[in-house]
Amino acid sequence: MTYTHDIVIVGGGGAGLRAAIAVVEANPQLSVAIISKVYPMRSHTVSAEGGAAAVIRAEDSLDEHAYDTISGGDWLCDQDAVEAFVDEAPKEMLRLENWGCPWSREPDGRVAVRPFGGMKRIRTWFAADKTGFHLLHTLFQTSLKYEEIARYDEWFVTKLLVEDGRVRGVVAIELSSGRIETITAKAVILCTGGCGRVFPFTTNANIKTGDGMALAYRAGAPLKDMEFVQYHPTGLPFTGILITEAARAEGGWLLNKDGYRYLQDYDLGTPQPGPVLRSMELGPRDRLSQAFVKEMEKGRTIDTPYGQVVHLDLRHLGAKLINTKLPMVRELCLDYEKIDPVKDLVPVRPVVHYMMGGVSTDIHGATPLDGLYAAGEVACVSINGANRLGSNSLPELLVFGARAGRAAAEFAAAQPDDGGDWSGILTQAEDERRRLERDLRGREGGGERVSTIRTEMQAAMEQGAGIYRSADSMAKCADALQELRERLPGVSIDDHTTTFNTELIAALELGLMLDVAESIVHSARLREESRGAHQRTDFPERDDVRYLAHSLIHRSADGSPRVEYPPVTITRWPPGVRVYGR
Amino acid sequence: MSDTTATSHVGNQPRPYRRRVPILWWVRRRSYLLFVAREVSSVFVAWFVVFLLLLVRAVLSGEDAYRRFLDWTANPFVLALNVVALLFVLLHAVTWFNLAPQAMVVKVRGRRLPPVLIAAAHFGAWAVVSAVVAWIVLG
Amino acid sequence: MARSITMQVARYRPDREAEPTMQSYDVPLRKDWAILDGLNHIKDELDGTLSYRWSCRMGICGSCGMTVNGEPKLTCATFLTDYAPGPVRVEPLRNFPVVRDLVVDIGDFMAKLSVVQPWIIRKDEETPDGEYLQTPAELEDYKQFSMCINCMLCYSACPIYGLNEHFLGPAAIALAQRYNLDSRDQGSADRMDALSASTGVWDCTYVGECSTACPKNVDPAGAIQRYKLTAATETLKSFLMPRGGR
Amino acid sequence: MPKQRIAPILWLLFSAGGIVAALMIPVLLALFGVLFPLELVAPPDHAHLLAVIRHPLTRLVLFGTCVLALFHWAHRFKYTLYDGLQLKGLHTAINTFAYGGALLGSAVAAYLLLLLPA
Ligand SMILES: Cc1cc2nc3c(=O)[nH]c(=O)nc-3n(C[C@H](O)[C@H](O)[C@H](O)COP(=O)(O)OP(=O)(O)OC[C@H]3O[C@@H](n4cnc5c(N)ncnc54)[C@H](O)[C@@H]3O)c2cc1C
Ligand code: SF4
Ligand code: F3S
Ligand code: FES
Repeated sequence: MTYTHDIVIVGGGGAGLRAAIAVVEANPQLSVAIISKVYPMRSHTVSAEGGAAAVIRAEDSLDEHAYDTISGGDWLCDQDAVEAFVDEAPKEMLRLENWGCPWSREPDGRVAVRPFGGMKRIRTWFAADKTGFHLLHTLFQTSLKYEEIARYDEWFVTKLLVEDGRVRGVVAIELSSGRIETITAKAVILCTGGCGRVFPFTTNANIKTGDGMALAYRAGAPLKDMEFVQYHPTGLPFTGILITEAARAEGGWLLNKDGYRYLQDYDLGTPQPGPVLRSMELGPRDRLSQAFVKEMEKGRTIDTPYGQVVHLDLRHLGAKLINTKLPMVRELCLDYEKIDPVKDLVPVRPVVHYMMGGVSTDIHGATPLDGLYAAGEVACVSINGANRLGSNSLPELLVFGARAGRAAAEFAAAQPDDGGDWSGILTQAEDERRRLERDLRGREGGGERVSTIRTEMQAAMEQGAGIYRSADSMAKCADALQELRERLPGVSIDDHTTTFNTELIAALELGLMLDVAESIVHSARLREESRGAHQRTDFPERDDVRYLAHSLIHRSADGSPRVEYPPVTITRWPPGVRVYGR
Repeated sequence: MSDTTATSHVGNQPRPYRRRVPILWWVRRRSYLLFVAREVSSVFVAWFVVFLLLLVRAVLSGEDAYRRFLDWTANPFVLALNVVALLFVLLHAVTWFNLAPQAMVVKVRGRRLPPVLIAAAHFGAWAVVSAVVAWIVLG
Repeated sequence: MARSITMQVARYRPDREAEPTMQSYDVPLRKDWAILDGLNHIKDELDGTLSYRWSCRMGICGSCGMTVNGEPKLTCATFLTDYAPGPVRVEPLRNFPVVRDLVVDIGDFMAKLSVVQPWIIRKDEETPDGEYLQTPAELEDYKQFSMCINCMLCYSACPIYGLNEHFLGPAAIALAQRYNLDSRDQGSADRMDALSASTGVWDCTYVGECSTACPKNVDPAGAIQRYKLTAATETLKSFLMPRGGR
Repeated sequence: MPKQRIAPILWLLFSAGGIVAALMIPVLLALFGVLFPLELVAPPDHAHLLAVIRHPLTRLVLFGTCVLALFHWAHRFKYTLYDGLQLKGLHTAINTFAYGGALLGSAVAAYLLLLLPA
């Protein structure tokens, strides 16, 4: 069976929901659908804790937000995109306020803001430390108001249908029934989020398997800056649960095994009792995570059953502040570590958190492939450059979700209704359906488990493409991935039930993740410099002569990757030195 | 959504399994049992109304009738019934006052009163009313 | 401490079984392991055919609700060691149709969400220039009811919902109250129809188990009771002052 | 979905009855139902009680207690049968019995407490 819409949005997280509302507001005549492999309010945006940055205070300025973002991104950001972003972020955030988001408030009733890592001014809006949760639920509940938005909840998209350089729809499986359907559209917006699950230790939810990146890559759209993987300095050991940067913004300290605030040894400023913007614990994430590795090499971290850790000290903040501003941090520590941050030190270590790279788009969310748009973490616009600043991603998904929605609406409205010849598309869809049915029916047990290959892939990525990389480590990683790719067809799917077959989904996700992993490692190998989150021991310096450029990775017809280096767009902020704590 | 083509597919309609709630669902869990006991207390509330009206009638009919009423209350069956009724009515009172703060939000100068305080106020009122009633009855 | 624990897990594959059965697995008993980690161990190492929902594994996405030893729980926030020496029984949430293994059909709940109009309703047409002002105290008025993660443990705990699937149920009513009590909202009259319909608040007999089960302290039972009080006083007012009397 | 006009009123009666029952019944039942019969406390003599009951305020309070307590019973009893025994199918009969009973009881109470000259 085939369903038809004007616009199909893949992903019901913050970006997808915002895009859907933008489409309806731009053109209520269009039929728009959200396809999501989980119910929208389960999307990973729900986990975001700390906050969302947007200039709102008189003493702040758009230029300063832009500068913090650009220097934080080690000058790899496209500055026209950043300017559009900082300009629209406050408007988007206010809209969200008008839609009912329960932002924390000042006593006089205005929205409150808090400091955040890498930001020179106090501009991060927050809803206690459940910002993403409130943002997502507000967007989802508001989207219910629009009856025009059709939803395919718990449908998994397996393929983009492309013909003559134009996207015409998707193929998706309905989880509850196992039905495989073709859903055609004049425009498709990818909002599928990031790919942290490619690594073993991540803050990312189980669903963050980089599907959209791989789908776009396979369909011929290039990925941009994939080598930039953000490690967040403070994850709980074992679970990888994030302790938000807000904990440090409120005044938390990072201590090594001697109780020493070690960041002062890494050119991040001198310790003060209270939090200082762009200094020490409020430095950018890449630098803090790198400092951890150096501390570990010096033997000054603490050994635990789940690896080396340092301590996050919140005790001096007191129960009252922790309960009002960081309630979730306390809840998570109590539940998952059985410790109370009011009295105890919190063990933390760097953890894979965010993908700066993604499907390459222009500042309207359009990819080079006609009819294909992308927004949110899956996309690379790029405003995050080589290192995203904390609290920039939530406003990003609002600003560029809305922009992609509007652009796709315009594109779709301009397309003729029948769209010409569908036979090629339907053949493609039929092939895809056969492939999936073969997977479901044909793959008898006896082979390797999905989890075996997944675990090996994750280990290879951590060893080869972690916080510090080298030509050697990455070559090994690439070999390992190649070997895993060859083993992939032999993976067994024991589950032949059509209803809610999560083993089939896991196998499909694994295939997509391998593509993403390869694009990360391939891009990283070719970038012979250190910039932001991409740190090479064999090329420790930034090289603006060769690499003030994006890596754009395409998939060639034979499946092999091909990388180009289009220049970074510089408008007003020429590359400079990143200075923190001075 | 419109169908433009129809092709066969592997998926079949899901066949969800519906479980029936057993008739005596509330014996399964302590908390449910307590809930049903609380609800059943209402029967004893009704019984008390009957009892009270019998008392009033007896008192109004004169000294003898009142005596007969008192004798009747000493009948072991009636006594046992009233003991049980008292237990249920106490259950009702305690659960009622405990739940009261959940249903009402009292604000004093913009601040919500802590629920324990509201519950305490209810229990206090209960003590006062009981004392006054006992004092009136016993003279 | 014992080194492993037996998990008895409900299985239901509609194309194979007429009704659910239990299957036992031994999983390592580790200090940090949640019930969910046990299930993941089963899926990754022992039996890939087990199906269940999960995502955030940090108690915020609301997908992993199941019945653990008879109680509705978030399995990512409930720990195996609390059930040692075992066995620990893991079943799908009660009161919902079972789709497969530990997966239940929540379509009914999703439909109910829209019924209570969970969005800001304003009578003025204009959108404001800036934010609506809202003091911390006004925020506090509805904050608790905005913490719902839609995990549906409350529906699973509520016997009244089990008996009558048309009952709007705890989380949906709490969500309506979340907006009713928001100082920015003017839509409580619009939500009245759904809330005081025959399937609305009046069906609730204040069993209170919803609030006991809720992992996020939303207190849906309180929300419902408070709404009953408001609705009843409103009705009384309209009886006493028939023509609106405003 | 029809909006319920009656339900809120019945619920108010139920709630008021709940409070009154919780405040008044335990002490009265303890005295007349348990303590006096067991002779743990000596019952008041007839003249005193008659004087108390003759007082209009007492009559009003007792009447209110009876009516509200009966409506409290009717409401809970109805739901106990609906949910506890899953008899919702019989709702007409149950409603007639519960609220009919409450009305009848109220009438008797009115007769005894308000109409009978004492
Ligand atoms: C723990 C944590 C804390 C964070 N805190 C902050 C913060 O404080 N501030 C900040 O700015 N940022 C923060 N971030 C980053 C930010 O939350 C994410 O980047 C952002 O939420 C991503 O949103 P999204 O809409 O792009 O994707 P998601 O919310 O991840 O949504 C992806 C959607 O795509 C769907 N999907 C994916 N694949 C498929 C498929 N194959 N078929 C169908 N549907 C599919 C999923 O179902 C889902 O609905 C945090 C991230 C994490 C992990
Ligand atoms: S009210 Fe509580 S139990 Fe119910 S869905 Fe919301 S969070 Fe879950
Ligand atoms: S358990 Fe059910 S009956 Fe009411 S108080 Fe909660 S909704
Ligand atoms: S997995 Fe998200 S709440 Fe448990």
